[in-house]
Amino acid sequence: MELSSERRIEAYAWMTLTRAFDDAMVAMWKQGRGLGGAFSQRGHEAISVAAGMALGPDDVVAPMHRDLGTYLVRGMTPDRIFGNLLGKVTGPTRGRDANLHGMGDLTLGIIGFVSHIPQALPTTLGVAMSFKLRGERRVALTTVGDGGFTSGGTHETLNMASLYRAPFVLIVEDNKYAYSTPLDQQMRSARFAEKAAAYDIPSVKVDGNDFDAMYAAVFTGIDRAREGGGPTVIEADTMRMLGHAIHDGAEYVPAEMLEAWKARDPVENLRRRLLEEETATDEQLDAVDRTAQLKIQEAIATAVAAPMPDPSTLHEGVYA
Amino acid sequence: MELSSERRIEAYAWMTLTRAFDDAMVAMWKQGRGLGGAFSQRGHEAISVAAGMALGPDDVVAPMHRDLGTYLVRGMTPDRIFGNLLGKVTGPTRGRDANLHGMGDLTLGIIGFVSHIPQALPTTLGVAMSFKLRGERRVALTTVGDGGFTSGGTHETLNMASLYRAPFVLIVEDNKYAYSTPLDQQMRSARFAEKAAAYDIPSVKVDGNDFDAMYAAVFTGIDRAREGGGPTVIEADTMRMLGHAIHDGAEYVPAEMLEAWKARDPVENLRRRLLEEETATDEQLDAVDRTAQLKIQEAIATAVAAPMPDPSTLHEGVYA
Amino acid sequence: MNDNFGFSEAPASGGRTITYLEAISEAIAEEMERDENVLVLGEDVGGEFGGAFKVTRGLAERFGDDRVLNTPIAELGFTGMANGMALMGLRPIVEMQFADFISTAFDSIVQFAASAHYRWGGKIPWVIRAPSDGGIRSGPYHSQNPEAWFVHTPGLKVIAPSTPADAKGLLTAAIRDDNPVIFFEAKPLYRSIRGHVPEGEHVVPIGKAATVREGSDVTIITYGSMVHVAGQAADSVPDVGVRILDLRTLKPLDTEAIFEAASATGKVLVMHAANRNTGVGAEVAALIAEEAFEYLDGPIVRIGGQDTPVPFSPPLEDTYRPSVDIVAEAIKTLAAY
Amino acid sequence: MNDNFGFSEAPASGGRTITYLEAISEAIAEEMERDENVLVLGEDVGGEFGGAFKVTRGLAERFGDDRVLNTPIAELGFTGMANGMALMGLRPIVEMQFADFISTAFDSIVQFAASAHYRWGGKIPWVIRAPSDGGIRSGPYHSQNPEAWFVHTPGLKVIAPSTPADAKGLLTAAIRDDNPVIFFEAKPLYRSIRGHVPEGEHVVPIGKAATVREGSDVTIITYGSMVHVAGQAADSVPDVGVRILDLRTLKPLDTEAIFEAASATGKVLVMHAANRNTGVGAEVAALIAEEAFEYLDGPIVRIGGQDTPVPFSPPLEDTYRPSVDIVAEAIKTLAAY
Ligand SMILES: Cc1ncc(C[n+]2csc(CCOP(=O)(O)OP(=O)(O)O)c2C)c(N)n1
Ligand SMILES: Cc1ncc(C[n+]2csc(CCOP(=O)(O)OP(=O)(O)O)c2C)c(N)n1
Ligand SMILES: [Mg+2]
Ligand SMILES: [Mg+2]
Repeated sequence: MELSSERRIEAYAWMTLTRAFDDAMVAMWKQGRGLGGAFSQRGHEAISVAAGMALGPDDVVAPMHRDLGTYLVRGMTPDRIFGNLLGKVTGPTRGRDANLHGMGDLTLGIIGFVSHIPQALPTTLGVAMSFKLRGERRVALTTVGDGGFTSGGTHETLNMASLYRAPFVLIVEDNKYAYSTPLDQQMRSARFAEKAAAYDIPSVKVDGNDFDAMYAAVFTGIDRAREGGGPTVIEADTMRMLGHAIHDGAEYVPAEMLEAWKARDPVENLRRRLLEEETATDEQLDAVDRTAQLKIQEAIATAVAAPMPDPSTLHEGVYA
Repeated sequence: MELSSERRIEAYAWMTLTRAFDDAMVAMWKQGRGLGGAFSQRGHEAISVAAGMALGPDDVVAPMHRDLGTYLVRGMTPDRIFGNLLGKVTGPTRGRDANLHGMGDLTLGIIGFVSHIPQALPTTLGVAMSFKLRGERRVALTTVGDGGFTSGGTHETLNMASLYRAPFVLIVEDNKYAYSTPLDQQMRSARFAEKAAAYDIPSVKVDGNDFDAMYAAVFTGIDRAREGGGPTVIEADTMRMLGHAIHDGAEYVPAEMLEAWKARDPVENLRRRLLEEETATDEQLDAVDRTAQLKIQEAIATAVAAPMPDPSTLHEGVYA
Repeated sequence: MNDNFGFSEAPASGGRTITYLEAISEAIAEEMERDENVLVLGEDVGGEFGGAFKVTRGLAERFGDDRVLNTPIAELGFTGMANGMALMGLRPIVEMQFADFISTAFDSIVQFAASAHYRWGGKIPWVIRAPSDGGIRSGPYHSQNPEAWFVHTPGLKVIAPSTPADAKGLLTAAIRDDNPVIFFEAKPLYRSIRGHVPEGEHVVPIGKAATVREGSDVTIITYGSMVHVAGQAADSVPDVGVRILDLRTLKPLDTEAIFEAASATGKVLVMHAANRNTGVGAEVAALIAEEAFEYLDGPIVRIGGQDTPVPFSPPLEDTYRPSVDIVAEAIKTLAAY
Repeated sequence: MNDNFGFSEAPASGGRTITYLEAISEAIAEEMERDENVLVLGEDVGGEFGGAFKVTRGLAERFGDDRVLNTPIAELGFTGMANGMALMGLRPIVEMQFADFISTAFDSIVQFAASAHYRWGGKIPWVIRAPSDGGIRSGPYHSQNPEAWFVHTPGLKVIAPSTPADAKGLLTAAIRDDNPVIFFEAKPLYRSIRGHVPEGEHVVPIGKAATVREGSDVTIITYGSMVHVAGQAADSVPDVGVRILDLRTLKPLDTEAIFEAASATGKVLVMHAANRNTGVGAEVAALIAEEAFEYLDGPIVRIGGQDTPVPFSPPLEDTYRPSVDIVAEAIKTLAAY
């Protein structure tokens, strides 16, 4: 389906905001102004923003550690996310969970991320099953990395999603590495879309750095799920542009590989296209960029100023 | 490759012995002369005997709970197996593990079975990897049920077996049920051989009740592994002819389904063929049957007469 | 004897008496009737089959296949699926075919369900039913008592009833609880004991232990099938006044009741069928040694499964497992201390 | 301070001193040199990268990729693979990227490896290296201390060294041991403490605790990073004679040393960073309350992680985790009892 010009400019804005957040976070952590570790998602903006925008308001998503854009599109404000990164009481986990972990907020239809791979998958399947069993026209979406795909729970989830025809969409973020481990040390062949055939699940391979293509693929999958057509697997071809986490210099990634992918930068991609098509002007998009920078600086200020949790609350919330 | 007449008559003898063991066990347990539970393998004789015979003397196998024939062919005597079933000190687990569980004997190249599905798979992969890393021309083989195929460890094992090109052979015993659960409640499609493509593993579907076909398929897989060609998946099409365990009446299995499969009995199959081809005479095969009955009766007598473990040995062997 | 695995029958104190297993089935059916969010899932639980122990038999017919869901063999996956269902307000009752297989679902329980609420407020109102315990010649893989793994894990609740009435009342409470609750059923009790269970709704609060026998000489603190073994042992030493505290809930522990029971006699025996080493009994003994030290008149004796896998053969399993004789001996020794 | 996470540096008692991490790397390299059956496997352990903590850096270059095997993200599978390798006489050293992820491999450890020898004589001579413990702002999923799950499980051995010398000596012993051994490395100690380690072969026997501080008033029984916290607490109350027993091996426990340490002062404080509830400290306290009761002059005090997940934010984690001040207070209270 065709996205309106407004929506595509909006997409550019979300991707720019995501990129601005990421750049600022990386800078802060490198300056030692962070707390604990943090994961850069640089290069994944098209995937996470497309997922966020293709989902309906009542749908539910379980983003993983590089899906920053999805959180933002779903309405989690940058100051809350920085709050989480800094262990502040204003973060969605109130200082309990680290970096993008655990940032769940069901009022925004977001499931908190669990480190243990691939926990997000069976959980999201359960969300999808609740929609199916209750006859609700809602969809649940999650993402898995190339690395997470080789984990047993992924197999169990895809098998059950297909068996039960659950309204479940899975995006495989093939960013070529699991930490330091390249694809060819993870599996013999990395044709994820084809692997979905083992589960009789329809699948498609998409350029994960092309927002329009990603949006179309995710929308198609969500639409199929909503109409009772069961699950979809989307293989998103992309690249992790920085280290696994900020402390990781990623010397193991060949320079020429990064060079090649730089030319395919998802944010630049969309900007170029919007300009070529004359959907937007340089001035417009520069303004969008400036707004993003501003929002992020404000968010950081708010988060830095926010209080740390009160030690006396340690035991709160162990039980519901 | 062609199997000699002698070897095929030997195969008939092993299948008959397996069937005789199974019949006697079922009878004993129904009469309340057993201990704990027991699993009948009726209908799986061609698979387990073919696996046992196709393996080389230095190869290693991890049979599962219905692969009685494999134990016998590898040289585990019926009296030891009955000893295990009866909790006797003469069983390979010396009364520690139940029924066919834990019946490992590395002098026979057999890995003990673990109840937890699919533990046999990664373990067998590790055995195969030890052969590869040491440059030994040996192969490791194991089996998994249709039910076990949906378990996460199966996915992890197949992915690594392919990645490392391990000398690993997996037989999928598709006997149409996992306990009471039919195939169509386990997965959308049960085309196991095709699922192997997701791991880039060569595979074949075989009539699991046809000894000659099974032997050829297993031999081919073992040969490929031995020659450095990596893993193979063999889908064996068969049927569980009795309940999941002896206490299970299996009322959930349609009578006509059992009828149809009765006509495909693996032992009868081979006997008929040996006679038609005039590879053997009725008298010869009747003699083989009588010998099997005799061996089993002797084995039971030996096992029944054997002592129970001494309680004072409880703590022996917790550590090596 | 052989039929009830050596467990004493709970006295039928008037009214109808039902088995431990019937009590569990009843609780599930009544809660499914009461709340359409309650559903059952697991291996072989559906259809006419109704599970390895037939606990869920008849439910599919009554409530439909959607609410009695057969799963593939994928404990990690279907327990994770239950996590997601629970987050959306469903109340899944997950059956582990045997408690032994709960280890296969470990991450979905200890890493996701246990901490979701603490980390971000995600409520996980499921119950895992786990048929546990041995003594019935089922070997190392169908006899385990793994409760200690989960009592050690923050965020879970753990229950282990010893009677039909508690089984029904605590399972009902567990289903209504907004937290992940692991419900350990003592499978040797399934058909071996009958007991009085009130008709209709019956709720037993989570976190409350029960004094099931009064006595002033020695206190036995235990739970599950061992409550019956403790009772038989106490019967066998009539000259010793034995007080028995049935913990019923293992997490959170009823520490008040534990300290009261300990101080009441000053002599404490803690026992369970699970491996003694770093078991729940260790926690109970350690709590008493710290909080009720002044009241102790003797060493805190612990009896539990030996530090070996659960062996299959009767002479070995009977040595592995706490017996009436061993407990009776320990009672006498403590009383004489 | 910030750099060594508040841990005191072990005195460099002459000779060369190396870090806790260097000691571990050295043990692995020397054993790989000595025995061609020893190999390393896990996520990111291979190539030039050498693991998340760089413990295996340089090994691939030196011993080849076949002996330093990178695995996919599949803890259940690659630990199961290690079981099979070990059955064939290889001695895999399996690295869990963080101890927290050991739960993903649970079945391969507690259901296969732990009981294979007991059930049928299958030897599993592997070592799992698990970087555990917190205090370094890593949050609920990179700070866990899961040792109790494995101490409760029959058939495993569990080790938790507190110094570079013990780290090298016990890891060497673990690699040579014919049983599955889980080796919990206290990652806050990796680069924060240095200590004297003998050149060349250095073996510390499994199952032996060490008295690391003499004192006659109060005994602290602990292990891992908490040995250093206990030492600092003892330093802060110079007027109390504090004896410290470093367990070093958690399974099998050195019960003799525990009873001796307890009776030496009659006042015992058991502590660890792991969750207190049903932790290893509960077993130690319970053993003392049963076997050394006559020698006790006061309650057995237990200090451990709170019954919550390990929180990320400093004010919360510092409250979750045993601190020097809390321990010092407890020492004073016990001494005054
Ligand atoms: C069960 C488990 N093992 C190990 C880890 C540690 N870990 C965190 S992220 C990661 C790599 C994930 O790679 P991939 O799935 O490709 O996602 P990416 O980081 O590339 O986006 C690993 C090994 C984990 N989180 N869970
Ligand atoms: C992890 C795990 N869950 C449950 C079980 C209980 N169980 C034992 S056999 C079985 C059915 C296995 O079916 P399949 O793999 O098809 O083998 P079959 O029995 O049909 O030969 C089940 C559910 C188990 N052994 N392991
Ligand atoms: Mg990746
Ligand atoms: Mg089957």
